[in-house]
Amino acid sequence: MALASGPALGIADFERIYRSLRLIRRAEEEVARIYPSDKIKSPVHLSIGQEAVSVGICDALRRDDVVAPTYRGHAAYLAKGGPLRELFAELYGKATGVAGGKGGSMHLIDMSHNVLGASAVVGTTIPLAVGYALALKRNKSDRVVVAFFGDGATEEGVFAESLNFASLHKLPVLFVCENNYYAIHTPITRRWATNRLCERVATYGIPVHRVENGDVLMLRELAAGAVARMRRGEGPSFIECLTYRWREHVGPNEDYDQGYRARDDFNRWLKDDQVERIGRMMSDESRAQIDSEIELDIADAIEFAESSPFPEIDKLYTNVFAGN
Amino acid sequence: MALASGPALGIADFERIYRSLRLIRRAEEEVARIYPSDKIKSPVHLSIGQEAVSVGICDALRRDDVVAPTYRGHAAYLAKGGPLRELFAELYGKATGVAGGKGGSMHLIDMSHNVLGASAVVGTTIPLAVGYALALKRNKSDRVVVAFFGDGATEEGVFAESLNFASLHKLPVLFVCENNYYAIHTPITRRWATNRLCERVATYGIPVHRVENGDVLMLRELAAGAVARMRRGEGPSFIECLTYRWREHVGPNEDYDQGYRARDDFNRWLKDDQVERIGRMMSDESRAQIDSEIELDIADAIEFAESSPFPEIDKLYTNVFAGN
Amino acid sequence: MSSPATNQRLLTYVDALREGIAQEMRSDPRVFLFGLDVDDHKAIQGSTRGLVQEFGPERVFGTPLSEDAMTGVAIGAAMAGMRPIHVHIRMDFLMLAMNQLINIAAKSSYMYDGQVKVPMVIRSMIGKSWGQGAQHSQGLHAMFMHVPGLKVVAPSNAYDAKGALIAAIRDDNPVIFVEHRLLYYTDAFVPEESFAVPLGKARVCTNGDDITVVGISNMLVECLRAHEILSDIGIAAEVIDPISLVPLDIDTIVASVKRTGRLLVVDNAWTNCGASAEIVARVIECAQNGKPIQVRRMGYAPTTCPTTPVLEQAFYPDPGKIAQAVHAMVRPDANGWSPDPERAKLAYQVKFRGPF
Amino acid sequence: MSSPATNQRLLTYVDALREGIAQEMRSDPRVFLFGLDVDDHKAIQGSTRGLVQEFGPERVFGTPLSEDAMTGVAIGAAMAGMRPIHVHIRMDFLMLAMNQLINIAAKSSYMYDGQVKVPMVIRSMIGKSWGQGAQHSQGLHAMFMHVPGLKVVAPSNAYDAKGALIAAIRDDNPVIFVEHRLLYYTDAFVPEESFAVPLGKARVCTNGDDITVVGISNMLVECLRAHEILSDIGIAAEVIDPISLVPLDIDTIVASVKRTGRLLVVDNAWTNCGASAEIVARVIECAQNGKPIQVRRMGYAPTTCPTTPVLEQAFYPDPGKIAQAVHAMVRPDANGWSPDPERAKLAYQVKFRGPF
Ligand SMILES: Cc1ncc(C[n+]2csc(CCOP(=O)(O)OP(=O)(O)O)c2C)c(N)n1
Ligand SMILES: Cc1ncc(C[n+]2csc(CCOP(=O)(O)OP(=O)(O)O)c2C)c(N)n1
Ligand SMILES: [Mg+2]
Ligand SMILES: [Mg+2]
Repeated sequence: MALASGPALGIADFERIYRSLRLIRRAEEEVARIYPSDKIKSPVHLSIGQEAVSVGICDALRRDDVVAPTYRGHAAYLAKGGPLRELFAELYGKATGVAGGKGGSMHLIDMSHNVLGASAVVGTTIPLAVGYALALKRNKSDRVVVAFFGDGATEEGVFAESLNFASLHKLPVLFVCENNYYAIHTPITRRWATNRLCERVATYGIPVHRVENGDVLMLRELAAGAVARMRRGEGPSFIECLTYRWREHVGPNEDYDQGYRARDDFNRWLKDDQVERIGRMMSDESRAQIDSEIELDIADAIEFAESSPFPEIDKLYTNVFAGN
Repeated sequence: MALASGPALGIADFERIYRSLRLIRRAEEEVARIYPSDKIKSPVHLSIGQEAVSVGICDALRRDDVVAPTYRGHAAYLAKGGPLRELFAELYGKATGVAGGKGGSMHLIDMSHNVLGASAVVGTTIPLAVGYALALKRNKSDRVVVAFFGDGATEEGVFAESLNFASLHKLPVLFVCENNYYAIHTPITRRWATNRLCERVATYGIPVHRVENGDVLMLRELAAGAVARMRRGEGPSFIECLTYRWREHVGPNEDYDQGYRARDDFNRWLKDDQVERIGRMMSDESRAQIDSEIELDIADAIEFAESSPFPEIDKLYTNVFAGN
Repeated sequence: MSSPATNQRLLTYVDALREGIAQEMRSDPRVFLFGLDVDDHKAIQGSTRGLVQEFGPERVFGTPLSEDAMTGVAIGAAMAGMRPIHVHIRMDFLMLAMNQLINIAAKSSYMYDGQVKVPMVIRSMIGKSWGQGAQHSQGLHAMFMHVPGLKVVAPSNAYDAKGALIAAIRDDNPVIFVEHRLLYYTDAFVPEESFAVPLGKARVCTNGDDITVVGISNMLVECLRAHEILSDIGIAAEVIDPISLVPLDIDTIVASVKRTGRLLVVDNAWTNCGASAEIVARVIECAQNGKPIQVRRMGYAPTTCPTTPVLEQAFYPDPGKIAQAVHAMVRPDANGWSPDPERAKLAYQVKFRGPF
Repeated sequence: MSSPATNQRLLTYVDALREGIAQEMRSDPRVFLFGLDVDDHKAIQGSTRGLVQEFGPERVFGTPLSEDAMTGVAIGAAMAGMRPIHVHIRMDFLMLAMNQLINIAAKSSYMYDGQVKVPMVIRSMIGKSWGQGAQHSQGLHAMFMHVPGLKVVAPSNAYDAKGALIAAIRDDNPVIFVEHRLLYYTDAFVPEESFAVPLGKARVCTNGDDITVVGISNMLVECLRAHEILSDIGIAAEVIDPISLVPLDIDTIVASVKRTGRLLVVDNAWTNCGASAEIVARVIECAQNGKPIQVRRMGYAPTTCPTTPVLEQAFYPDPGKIAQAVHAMVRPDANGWSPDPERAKLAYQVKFRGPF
């Protein structure tokens, strides 16, 4: 695979992108490490191996732009700037979590960084992103929205409905399909009649791109182009990003021994691991510096989560309705 | 518009096709005539002007093939051979109707001619047709299923889901979109991001055709081709049939004075009226003979409906569950 | 109920809906209205007439046939600070939107612990008669009542239609707004100015000591008609309109039942796990330590809705059947009474005009 | 309940489900099973393990993520004479299938006046704990109970899981089959041979004169645990498992309540317009002319389900809370009793094994 060299980017960009990639990788590795202790009582869908999609796309966004992550959403949450402490606290079910412990891993949200709430029902946040984009357009804002979703989500009818409406109204929404080949353990070949997703999306009059090798810089470049078009009012775009989930569908482990996919596939993707690749684009010193800062941040976040209190019982009854 | 000459067909074919077209036209004109009397207490969605789609497609089918009509379904019901008496009786709400008066115009069914029950919720019968086709394939039958639906139905997510599944399993189902440009009063231009429906369907690996002029013989030919492919186990096909609804969306009247569409459009379609056109392909004598037989049949059916009893009150409680 | 103030006029339910929407759209630029066919010449039976002309196609627009995504669009826009009104000409079509309504709209405030709210109104109409049949006539409010996080309102008259719709639009939560098509051309005295009918307050429509009758949506009108028939024979029914089903003003109902000792709930829906079951259960829970209470529920027959008029008539409660049921509860020993069919038919014609 | 026959063995709920399906698939070639992930190595927690190997990919197959269309496919295949079993690993996902289930499956037999029938089973699992949260833990059976034309079954143990599933597969109607994930590894004595538990017959699990306790799905197990705790202090609860919610064997419940004078219904769902409301309302309707009856409902807290364990524990009824509620009803004057937490915890561990 040919990886983009990203000529327009400077060292500060690489460092920023690396920091984001590495933070996500390490934070999730820590989640996986802690998980067997049962302190995290929340089903975790890790993005380890898929970080480049969230990072590449979010690096092209402003803070006031909006992202709609999925239940596999730690990556998008962090890439968009969501706070680490509140993430860990939420996984621990603590009162200090982003959702006060009520949402857990599958329902991350951080409206202060414009991270929309994630849903555990596949595909349901796609039209929410479109609706958010409609509101932005009506308010004559130049902010944009990114909808992240998996290959499986494209099979839900709501995906087609959302594409049609977004294109009809020329809404500022970037559809990002993280195609990791599988929905749980079922490969695309047993779910898709054909592999012509991009072609299909294009029939809605939506510009499409397909990135086959997970190249974070290419993703960033394509996202930047799409964002520019959206800010000019030219409507939605679509990017299909091939990627690979290194761990099991849900939970902390690898699962190459389960027979549904081959470790060789993983090995091929490992070669192009974007964390490694971008890490090599800076001095060992800078990288070591970033790495150690990340370790400190993660240790701090875990400590924060561990020492935070569980919510008071009466919190069970709050926020059923807005305003009480 | 160039109309197909149908070289492979003989006079008996034209007479059969004409009889079907003319029966539907006249039966619905009678429905419209009776409607103001309020004897028909059922919302009627007339196919006047659109007969060619049902007739062209159904003429390519065997009796043991299956059709799934919509709430605008008198035409498909009759074209497939559904009995006229029981149709009128159903519209009158009589015990002798196809559904004992429980279904009305929107829920016609006649399993003895393999007419699946129609639904008043747009798009819902599309996956039913696919499921029926799955059952046929599993039973190694060479029977096929036709799903009729409007342009509006293609906007429902279930349409995309159904296409994918039917193609994935190579099911014997012919998708027939009756594109009459409108969903109620809203034109396609305000509902579809683009007009590239066929192109989109083709991305599922489904052969597609588009008939722009309502040519019943062309429709028959394309259907015959699709049916042959399906009987050979080669999977689904799709035909988009442009057509024009001459009357209002629901009810017996014209509505060109309502401002949402122009009488000129109607006039253009009138020129190619398939009832007239096919009628001209036989002697005046044969046509007159067919016409008068149809009039007798319709008069008989109306008399049957009028003289049939309403269901007994205790029928309210039957068939809530199968077998009681 | 007060007599009409000078700024009140007789207004139909449909015009009251339209006026309420228009007034809120004028005063709050965040409000927009969309849904299939809201902007065509039929204008959802007239309830959206003139809105696209006044507010333009950015704030009033039709949609593709995509109930699932359009509901998501409404929720997403609401999360972004808008106040969408999403219109469905049939309540039955909400079945296509259940995932968004139940799994997202109802839960967002809670599962995101207040970081977002979802102020939106789902207008949906219950159909009846002229062969609407199985899929065009369902009152499905119980499904929404079942799930915490949704409000559910079902006004029975023009006054409440306007006031409760305004309250629903102003509410910070998703509100399922249940209309009944047969009510659309009933009229009542309605103030010209904007006003809110508070959600969660029932109205005692008639006073009586013999029985408490709760009527939901269009059934409230049928109950009032039954009330007239019953008055003739000296039975005084206290007819209560809950207006809002979530939150439900059970206290008003319980207070009445404690006095009358009898409760009949008549719903525009099936009874099984319906609003009528809930009201009966709550009343019994609240009043079980006082004098014994007699209860009864009426609603759709436990069947699918048939189209033919003879069966359809048997499917629904009507003033005659309601009066008969009340009579059987109040005078259990006086067997076999049924109202004079002519009188019952007359009651059918009577318009219910408020004022409130 | 009889003692185990020789051909019975202890079987888990999950294995009982699998065995029931396999036996029906062997004896009836019309039966097929499909749904997301039914054929992967996790095999829906094991409940479909081995089926694709035995019956092949034409009769056991996974699907795309398309719940709406897949439900339509099941219905269409059923209309064509097949007997599909459509599996959903979460009941919450049924919200995507509501249009097909409510507007087509429930109504086809009726609106087509018997010309077609829809014999199909919708298997769906209620989740609980370990942070399933808002969208992975809902028991939504009340929505299906509300609509005529659907049967609804919620077995609480391995014996009924097998027998009721077989009955559901053989039934000519759409059956919503409600499983509970926490029950999957509970075991009971289950016959090896194929047998049907008739839909519409409740089971009296324990006899008692002080109170009738109806437990639905997993809550039946919690009620039996509460029953143990209560036995210790001399309160005899008659615990009833309705097994089938539609049709509902209300007679068995009414007969018990007429004797005990007290009814507690504990549901694995919200109470508002829930199965518990329906059971309370029906019992009151049937028993209102006898001695006064005390009623109470328990279910989910009237909130969305939170993920954090401390709140989640408060969200659900448990044996301690159930025992406490019963105690308050049976001995209203003996204020403030609560079970020894250790004893309550112990009760938690007890396995419920039948036999029946
Ligand atoms: C509507 C719905 N159906 C099924 C599921 C169960 N489920 C959870 S994740 C998942 C796979 C989704 O695959 P994809 O969209 O490719 O995302 P990935 O997990 O691969 O990131 C499925 C089927 C669900 N959560 N929601
Ligand atoms: C799911 C659903 N949404 C909305 C409606 C209301 N409705 C009835 S017919 C119709 C138009 C359908 O248009 P199309 O599919 O093109 O069929 P046509 O009526 O033109 O034959 C609509 C929107 C419905 N019946 N079902
Ligand atoms: Mg995937
Ligand atoms: Mg159309």
